[in-house]
Amino acid sequence: MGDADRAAIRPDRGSDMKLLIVEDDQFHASFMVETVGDILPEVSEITHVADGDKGEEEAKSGDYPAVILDLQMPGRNGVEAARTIWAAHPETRILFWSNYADEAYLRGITTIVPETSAYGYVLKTTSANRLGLALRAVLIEGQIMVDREINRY
Amino acid sequence: RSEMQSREEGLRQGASSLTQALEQERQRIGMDLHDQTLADLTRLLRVVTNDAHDIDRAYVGDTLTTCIHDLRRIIDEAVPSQLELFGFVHAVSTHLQKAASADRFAAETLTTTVENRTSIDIDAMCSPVRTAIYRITQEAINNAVSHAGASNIVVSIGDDAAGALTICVRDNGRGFSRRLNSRQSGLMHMETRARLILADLKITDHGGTWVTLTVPQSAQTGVPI
Amino acid sequence: RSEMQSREEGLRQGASSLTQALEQERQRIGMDLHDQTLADLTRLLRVVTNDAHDIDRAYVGDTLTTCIHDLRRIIDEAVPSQLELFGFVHAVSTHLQKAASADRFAAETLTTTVENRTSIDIDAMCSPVRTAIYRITQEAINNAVSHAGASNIVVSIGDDAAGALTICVRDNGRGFSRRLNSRQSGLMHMETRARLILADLKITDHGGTWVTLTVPQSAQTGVPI
Ligand SMILES: Nc1ncnc2c1ncn2[C@@H]1O[C@H](COP(=O)(O)OP(=O)(O)OP(=O)(O)O)[C@@H](O)[C@H]1O
Ligand SMILES: Nc1ncnc2c1ncn2[C@@H]1O[C@H](COP(=O)(O)OP(=O)(O)OP(=O)(O)O)[C@@H](O)[C@H]1O
Ligand SMILES: [K+]
Ligand SMILES: [Mg+2]
Ligand SMILES: [Mg+2]
Ligand SMILES: [Mg+2]
Repeated sequence: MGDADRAAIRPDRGSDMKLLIVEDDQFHASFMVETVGDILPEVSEITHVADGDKGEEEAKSGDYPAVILDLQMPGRNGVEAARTIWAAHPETRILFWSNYADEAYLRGITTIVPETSAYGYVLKTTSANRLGLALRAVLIEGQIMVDREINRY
Repeated sequence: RSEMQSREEGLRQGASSLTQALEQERQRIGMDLHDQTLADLTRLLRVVTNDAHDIDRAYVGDTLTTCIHDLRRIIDEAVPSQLELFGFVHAVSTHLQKAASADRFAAETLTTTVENRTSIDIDAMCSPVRTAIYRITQEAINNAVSHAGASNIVVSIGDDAAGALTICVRDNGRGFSRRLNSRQSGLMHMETRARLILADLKITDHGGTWVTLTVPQSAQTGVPI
Repeated sequence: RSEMQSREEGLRQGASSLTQALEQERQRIGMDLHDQTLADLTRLLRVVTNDAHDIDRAYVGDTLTTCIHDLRRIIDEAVPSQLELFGFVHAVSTHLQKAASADRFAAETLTTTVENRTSIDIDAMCSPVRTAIYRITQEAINNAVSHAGASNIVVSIGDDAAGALTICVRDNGRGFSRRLNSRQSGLMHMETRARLILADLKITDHGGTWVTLTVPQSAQTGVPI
């Protein structure tokens, strides 16, 4: 896993939840790491990888109760990665973080979510504030949450 | 021999027209970008670099949001990402629902169904073959929505005894007529696309119209291209 | 008879491959937009709407300038706007100069010329025919720049006794060899495009490589498509 970026953001806290971020765009990834650091004190360590294959590989360990997935990535895309992750660990909470605003993507995601899983779908244009709410709701509280900017048809 | 000649000429004409349509679609994307996004961004740049005025955060934010919306739409039309991300059956369902609800005449009364009765995995086929099957199905759906005046459209995905994949788009509308004054490039492109992947396309009238694409087993693994 | 069959099969394979390439180019545009422009604008929007910080005019201006730059490049590839705006001869000259100066091996030593010796007005031809001629010439130029190791490339536009338009791209490089390991889709597409407009393409070796496209008079006014 030489390609993974790990940040032990709060080694001194009591809680030790590990979070995996799979995102090919470095700027978006840094922004997400920062936001999580500000908003989720429960997270003790963040691992970032830049494509779906590495995401699947990293998630195999089963150490990640929560994963943030970009949808469009080189190689395995976010949907394929989610399928693989959920096949092995259906309880994983996944927040999809995407630049696709069409409801069809959301419907597509709902067809692959296991019955018992929590997931969210948030656009990359979402304000930091609403992103924070979604992160907490999905990754910590295990709710299902969808960006209200999704275009209906 | 002369029959073969006219077959070849038919293929040439079909491929010519299809190539031209693809070329035009690409150009249309370019024009949309030029007229919308590029124009918006250029205007924004002018405002932002004008030191005489303070930057109006709301204005910049709104303009960027508009550009992002336009871009997402343009990208969605250019890339069949539903197909890439979620596979054939989902992409067809999505297209059918969208087409049906976008047509203001059809929207109120039209019911649609996608039935998948085969174990053939279309998503395992090579990408050019899958893309061609998808484009043909899309156009058959568009035609059923806009020309049939139907109250029901069914896309049925199945197979036959010889292991061929069959995709049938059926409507219960007014039935098929090749009108002389219609442009018919849609049909021509469907037929050409089918020929290019060595598949067969049949249009039959059963009261409503049935468009059936048959992809023989040999063509499913990819024909030489 | 079997020769005709294999002619038809050749056309089918060529058109298949060309269709697929056009489809992919469109998708590539979509992906470029998604990964570059859309990503940049989303980031910028985040910065601009973050009330906690003042807006950095220079940063916003720079990001917009980059986006505009990227967009222009994407649009230029999608729309042959030189062709639309200034016509065939100008578009070919522009492409030749750009291609020659973009290649870092060729840039220093390569001289290029466009000679127009005909009174046939390519810009009066119907748009699909002109576009096909342009795409074929473009690829011949690209190949001459990247594969020939030439010091001189001439594009010569002329006609023959029968009133056919002839476009010859000549280089004085290493001469032509269809290497087995090369992809050869460029050549295949040139040949298919020529066939689709009923024109003829010949590649000959004169020390360097000559690529000659002959568009008969009957094809200039537009063949049935
Ligand atoms: N399902 C259908 N029910 C009734 N008529 C149909 C159906 N499909 C096609 N047609 C008829 O065939 C004609 C040709 O269809 P085609 O797709 O080639 O052209 P089009 O849809 O009119 O235009 P375009 O080139 O934009 O597709 C239509 O104009 C219509 O009259
Ligand atoms: N002007 C030329 N001089 C020398 N060799 C050439 C010339 N044009 C083509 N070739 C040879 O023919 C081969 C095939 O050309 P072709 O355009 O089909 O493929 P390519 O340029 O290698 O790749 P692409 O599919 O991107 O165009 C080249 O790789 C090269 O070896
Ligand atoms: K991908
Ligand atoms: Mg991405
Ligand atoms: Mg149609
Ligand atoms: Mg080439």
